[in-house]
Amino acid sequence: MLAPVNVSLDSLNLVTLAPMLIPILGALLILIVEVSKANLHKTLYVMLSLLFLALDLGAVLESAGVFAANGTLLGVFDVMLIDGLAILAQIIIVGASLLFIPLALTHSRFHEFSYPEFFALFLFMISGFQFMVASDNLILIFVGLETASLALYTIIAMHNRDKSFEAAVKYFTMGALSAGFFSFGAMVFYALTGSVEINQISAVLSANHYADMGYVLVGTVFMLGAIGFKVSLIPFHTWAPDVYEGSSAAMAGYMSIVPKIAAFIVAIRFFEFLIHSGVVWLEIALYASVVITMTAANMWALVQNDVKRMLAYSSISHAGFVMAAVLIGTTQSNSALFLYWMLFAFTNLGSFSMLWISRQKHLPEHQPSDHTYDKFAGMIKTSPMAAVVMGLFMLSLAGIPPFALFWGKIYLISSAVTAGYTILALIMALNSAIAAYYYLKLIVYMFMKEPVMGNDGQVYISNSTISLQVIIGIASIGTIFAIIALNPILEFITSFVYNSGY
Amino acid sequence: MELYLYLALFSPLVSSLFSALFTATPKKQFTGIVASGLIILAFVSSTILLTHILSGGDVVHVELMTWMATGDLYIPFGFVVDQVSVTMMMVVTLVSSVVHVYSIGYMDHDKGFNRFFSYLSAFVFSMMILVMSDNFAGLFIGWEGVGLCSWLLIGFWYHKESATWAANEAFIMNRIADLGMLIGLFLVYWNTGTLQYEQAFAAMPSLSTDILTWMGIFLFIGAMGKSAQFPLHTWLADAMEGPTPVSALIHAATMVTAGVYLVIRANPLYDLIPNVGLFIASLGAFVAFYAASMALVNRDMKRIIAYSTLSQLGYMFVAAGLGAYWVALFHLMAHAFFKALLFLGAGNVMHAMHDELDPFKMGGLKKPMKATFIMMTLASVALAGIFPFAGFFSKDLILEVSIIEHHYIIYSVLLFTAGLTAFYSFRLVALIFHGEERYKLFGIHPHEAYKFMLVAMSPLLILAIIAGSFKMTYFEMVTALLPATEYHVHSVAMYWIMTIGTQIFVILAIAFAYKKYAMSPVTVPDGTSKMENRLCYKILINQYYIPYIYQEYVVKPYRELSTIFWKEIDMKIVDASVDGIAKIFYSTGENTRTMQSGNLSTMLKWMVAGIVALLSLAVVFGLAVRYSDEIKVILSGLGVQ
Amino acid sequence: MLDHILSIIIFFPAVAGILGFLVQKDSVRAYGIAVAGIEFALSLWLWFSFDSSVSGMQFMEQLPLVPAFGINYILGVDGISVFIIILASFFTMIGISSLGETKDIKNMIVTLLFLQMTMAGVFAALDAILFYVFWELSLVPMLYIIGAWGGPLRVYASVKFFLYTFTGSLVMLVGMLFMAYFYYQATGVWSFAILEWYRLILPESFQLWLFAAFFLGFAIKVPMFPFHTWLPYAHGQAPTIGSVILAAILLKMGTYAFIRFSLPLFPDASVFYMFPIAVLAIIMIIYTAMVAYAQKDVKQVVAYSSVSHMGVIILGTFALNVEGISGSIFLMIAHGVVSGALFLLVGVIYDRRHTKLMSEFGGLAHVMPRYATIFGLMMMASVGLPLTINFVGEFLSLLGFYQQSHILTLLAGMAIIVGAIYMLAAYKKMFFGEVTNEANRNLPDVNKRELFALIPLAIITVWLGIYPKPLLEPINNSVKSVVQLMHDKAITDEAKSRIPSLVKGIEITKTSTPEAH
Amino acid sequence: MEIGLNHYLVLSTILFSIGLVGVMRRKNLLMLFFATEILLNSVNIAFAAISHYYGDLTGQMFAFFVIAIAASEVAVGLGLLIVWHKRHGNIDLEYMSTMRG
Repeated sequence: MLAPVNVSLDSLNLVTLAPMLIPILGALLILIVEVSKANLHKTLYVMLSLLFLALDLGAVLESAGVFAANGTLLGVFDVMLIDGLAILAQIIIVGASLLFIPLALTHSRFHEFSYPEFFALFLFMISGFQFMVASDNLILIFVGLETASLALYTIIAMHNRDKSFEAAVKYFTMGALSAGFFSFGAMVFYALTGSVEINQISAVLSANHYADMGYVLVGTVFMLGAIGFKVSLIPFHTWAPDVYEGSSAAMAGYMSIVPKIAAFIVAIRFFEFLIHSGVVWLEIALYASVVITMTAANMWALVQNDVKRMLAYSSISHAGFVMAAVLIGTTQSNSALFLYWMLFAFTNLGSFSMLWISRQKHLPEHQPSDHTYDKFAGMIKTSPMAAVVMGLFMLSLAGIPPFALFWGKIYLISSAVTAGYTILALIMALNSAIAAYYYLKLIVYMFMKEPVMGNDGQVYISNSTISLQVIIGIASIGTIFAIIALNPILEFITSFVYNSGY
Repeated sequence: MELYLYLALFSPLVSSLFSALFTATPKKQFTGIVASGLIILAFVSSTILLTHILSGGDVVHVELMTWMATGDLYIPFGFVVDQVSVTMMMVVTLVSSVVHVYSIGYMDHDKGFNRFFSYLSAFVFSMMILVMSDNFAGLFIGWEGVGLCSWLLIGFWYHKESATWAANEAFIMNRIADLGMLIGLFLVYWNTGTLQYEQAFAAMPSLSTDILTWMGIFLFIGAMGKSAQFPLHTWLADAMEGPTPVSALIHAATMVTAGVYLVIRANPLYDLIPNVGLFIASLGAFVAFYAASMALVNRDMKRIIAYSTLSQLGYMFVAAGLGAYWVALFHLMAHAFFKALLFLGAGNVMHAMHDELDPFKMGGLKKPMKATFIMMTLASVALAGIFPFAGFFSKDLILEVSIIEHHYIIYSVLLFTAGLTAFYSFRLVALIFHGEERYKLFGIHPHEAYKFMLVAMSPLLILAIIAGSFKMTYFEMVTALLPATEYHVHSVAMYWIMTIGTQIFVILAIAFAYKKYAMSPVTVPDGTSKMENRLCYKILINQYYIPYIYQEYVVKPYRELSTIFWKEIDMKIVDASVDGIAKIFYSTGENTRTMQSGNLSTMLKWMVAGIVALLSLAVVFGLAVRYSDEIKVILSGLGVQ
Repeated sequence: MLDHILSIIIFFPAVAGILGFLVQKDSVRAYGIAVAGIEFALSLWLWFSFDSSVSGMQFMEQLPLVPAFGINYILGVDGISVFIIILASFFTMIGISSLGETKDIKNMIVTLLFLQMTMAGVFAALDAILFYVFWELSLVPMLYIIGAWGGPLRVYASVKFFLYTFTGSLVMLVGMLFMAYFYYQATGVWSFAILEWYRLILPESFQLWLFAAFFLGFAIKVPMFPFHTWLPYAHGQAPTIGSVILAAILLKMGTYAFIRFSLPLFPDASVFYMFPIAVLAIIMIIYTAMVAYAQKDVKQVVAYSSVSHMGVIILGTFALNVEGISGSIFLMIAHGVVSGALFLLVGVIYDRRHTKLMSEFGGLAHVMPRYATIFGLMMMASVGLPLTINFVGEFLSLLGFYQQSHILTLLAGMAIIVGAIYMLAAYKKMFFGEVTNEANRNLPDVNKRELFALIPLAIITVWLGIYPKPLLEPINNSVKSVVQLMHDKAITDEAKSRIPSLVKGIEITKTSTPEAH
Repeated sequence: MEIGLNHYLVLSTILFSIGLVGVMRRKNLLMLFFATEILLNSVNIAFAAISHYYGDLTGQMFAFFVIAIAASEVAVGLGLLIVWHKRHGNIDLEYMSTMRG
């Protein structure tokens, strides 16, 4: 017989739920609007989504203020955990979503945006990710993860091409497997400690000095598999290139940022305490997978013929690079992770948007895929401005200073150096050199080749509208002038990470 | 006096720049005249300086400005006119004045007339820097400057393959020696802390003999190149590709003697290291004989004179090496006069013979070219060392020096060489001017050179005759600076026996040459005569096969090695390994991309495989924990804590 | 304005470059010349207001960028860097004005102006990260110049150039991050300021590793054997202007960085690595000179000759005494002028004949006497004839290294022989002999535009060869303080004895102030 | 013999392994979905057993959530499957590999 539940509303601290509830409310509203009047234009839904996301961001910033003043917030039976990591991650999630949504306003009409459900699902997905990062309860993380993933599968499928369905099915199936891994891993830890809350698990494990190391390792393996799938560590990465290729360029850019930051948060919460408690195995396993992910993904990106697929592999490589921060596990490295990901968000969203803007409604006969390198040949002649912007994003991705990603890169490498991971730092640095090759390849095509016959440059901006241009403008400004805002951002991130105890 | 110093130094520069203005324009007679005038101005200034020094005036020393100053190093553009340098200045300006005037006639029909004077004056300027500098660095400027001008002038007729080849050979060979010189300078600087002659020489006695020996050797290597001593001698004969006035000025009178000048200038150093001096003397004696032997059979008028120059340089080095610096300088001066004269005479003959160089194809030229005949004969007499001509005083002195210093082998070599010298000189004279007029076979109508050219040559002629009489004045002057050792054979009888013996020996050699080439009929050798097929003739005519050896065993291997370095090492190893590293990444990517087969089943298998791999890793780890200590050592290397 | 002159020099061309996009296509050349001219005037102003007697940094500017991570915007010049900045703006001006018929000339000029920004930035930066930013950024315009206006292999050459140097500098970046970390450990504050780093005395083992990391970045840039193979491709494929700037300025970044970073930061490691590096330098000198001799393409000859000369610069740098380092800095400028001029000269003939193969030429002295004269002068300067600019640098470099090793200097001195061999051979092939190729019969001699670029270079070549003092004196002052710093910082006995101390008294300054005479 | 926690865990592990094998071997999309269901449900068994063992409801709550999520996965998965079938007339994995490399 259970004792009757008797809690006061105050102790529930429902305000912690506010950021997640806002997108859910928005999604419901959109559905209601759709039910009450069909065939409304997509701009309406875009603007509604924007509004709710803005509100969401406001709520996140509000809780950031609370955090800065009072420290970590717990709520709803201590299931919600609003600490610095959660806030930073939500800022990235919501911010990137804000930048993504206007990309729906393309010049050509695409299938998914004509459905209001798309926007509702999108908002549900955001709230899923927000739950995922704002909790250290494995149940809630799992629920958030799956909510977001299921919405994402659907969104991908809504692009309504053969490749999109193939991508969605692949993603879905592998996602299901990874859900199995996650639950199995959670089950092992539950069996070991009798808790599904990460800090409890940590406390119990260290109380008995990791006596059951073998079982801890089994659990860790499965968690690593599940999270590795989300952040696309090799060999759990295989979905990424196909899904990126199958979904629209904008969506691919979005996917390279938002789901991964959520997974990184889980990885930080879950793995770092294990590493710090002396689970050397995890350190080695992560070391190996980080290095392999960076390097192998780079090598595969080298040989791609399609720019979007190349960017997919490059995203995998960047994820591996950032995963090193989890391995290093110092305040500096965790701050570097956020810094890197914020800057990466600008750059990568920008470069995918450039692909999006050049997306033709129908694939021309001679072109095997949407964004072949050949398509960009001689772009500087026909569409110089677009070529320069695209080149800018490529240089930033390659880590050429003073563009955005360089700063993230040096801070992260510096954290490796500081923590004594010299070899890792060198590997990370040298991987940038390998990566530079394929980014250069696009630059070579754009700047140094002659244009394809009959290409008047219209193709590069066939999808262009004001809103897309604005997004790209924001992304490029962020990419070029990152250095100016760097100091406040870095201080902000560091204080949040530090005060969260990481 | 400083004014005259500047005049002497810079008027050749002005002359050069002035002529350079007109290099792009067709021949302008006045460039030659202006250039000659300016050089004569330098000569006059030098003469005034000479009288100043002779009259017991102070050494003139000026410092124009700083050249290099960094760290402890301080090199000014400093110039000094002392007893030694004024002698050299006189020689240089006098011979160059003559050559300039002469060249107005000699280069009369040449397209590059203006250019020629520009180069020639630039040479004089460089030579003046060389001899007037008060420090080793300035000497080196002049040293390289004359090298450049020599390159320009040997290759003056740049359309001729042989000329440009010879120019490059001369430059590169000189560069080899210059490296030695440069190292010598470094040694001087790091051991004495300065490159100024005065301070450096003052500091030298306190240095260890080892260091001084190295210094002496490296500086002498520099001298060997410029003065074409064995084994760096081959360029001098090839340098005869240049216009003849150039040969007279550069490759006989002035530049090639720079090496001797260096040894004389560095006399405080070489005095401290008699072993090196002995080596220099021995090498000099060897070269004297070696070069003379090649001159015996050569069939190229200019080359014969060039070998003779080489031989005489050997004499000078004997004197310098044995410590008789003033003797060396004296022979240098005397030699400059008669050898320049000889060359200019040869130039007249060449002009007359339409650039024919083989004396066997001449003969009997004394009739159409009387003045030239007289001048060349007298110059040859001087060269042979017949009393009372200049060569007698200077060359016999060297023989005396060697016997007084008890180097009898050197003495006998030099004595024998004196005979050879006389023989080949008069072989040449006999072949050119005596005998039947073989040139008629080739349909040439020789004519005498312009009169002003002959007039221009006359100062040299006079000096070649009377220079010996200046001996005592000269001795008194230069010994203010150089070791004043008087060389007198101990017994008077011995002196007379030696002198007269030498004279008779030389005269016999001349007579033999006349008998063989003037009195008996001469045919143009065609490779069939018995003599031409003798081994020793072949060795001599092929210059002891030295150029061949250089070509086969130095030049060719260098070229082949360069190609190997480029094609095999640079391209196939160094570059290929860089590209190889890049290719490894690319091909690994290409080969492993099949992992992404696109098949969902495979993708799922990879995921499961990943889990299985991690699990096995965990098992391995479990085992490894038992051996943790050893493993930790390895891991710490990777940076894992 | 003088307080911010360095910033102005750096960013003026970039701003002008952006505005240049708006200039009408036919007028853009004049615009470029005007901007480069102003830039050059600014750099001359910098020179005139530069106080040669001060050994430390001048015109310092400081602005915090990321104080949390110790990244600051610090600029400053001393005698070591000021002349390279001037040289850079000079060559940008010369380069733009010598541009002939070029396709997409607007892009070219804008790119050159951006390149000028990065070049000025590298030499003025006194913060390691700022330095790195400009260092890497300079790759981008050069990549574009080679890749877009180059020869048939241009893409390969440009990408190789980019990736190779990028790889090396990434290792250097890790080294910089290490340095900052050590500084942080020592002081508790992050800083990338080079002058702050100078105060840090590191244990020898750290020095050795960090030196190696920095070395890789610099050595590839220089480029040192065996990292030099990108250079022949880059030069071979680049358009004339690209080669000129690459040889004149970009290569100097590596050698400059050795003096700015490696020597004062790691004096013990510098001594430790002195001989291995000297051996590499000698291989560069002799080996690449021989490779140059084997070339068939005159531009490749000049390209390989650059490597050979850079060997002398490296040798002078690692002489670790005032004579050697001053000489190497002077030689950087000298080589900039001379190799820049040689590449311009090769460009002259390439514009006329569209080939660079020496076998195509021969006897050019007949048809293009003025060209032959200037080429000859520059060749002689390259060979290191006294009274030309190169000699001063080469002489001092070798002189300096002689103190450290006699045998190695003797080997390195082979430079003057092997250099003469390939240069004279190339000159002979191109200019001497009869005109054998009919296509060469009626080539026009250098025109006014080309003379405008070449004559100043010829004047500088001779002027600074005869009177190097205006440069040598400030260089000397700054180098003295570097050497003294190294001596003071050195911890091993070996290093203390190898690196001379200059605090010997007044007699040095007496002899080195030539006004006394 | 009393059935203890370990039996449930072993059962769960065996079922999980069966699920994994199924995921790897099945070429039919529908069967693949079944395999993933087996995976999830094997975990549910373990959760329920552990929850009982500890006398703690958390595990059962987890199991409920897993069930709910599995259900929604089926919904989404079947939806995708139907569309795929409509478009291609098959649900065979072999035909689902247009993107590769």
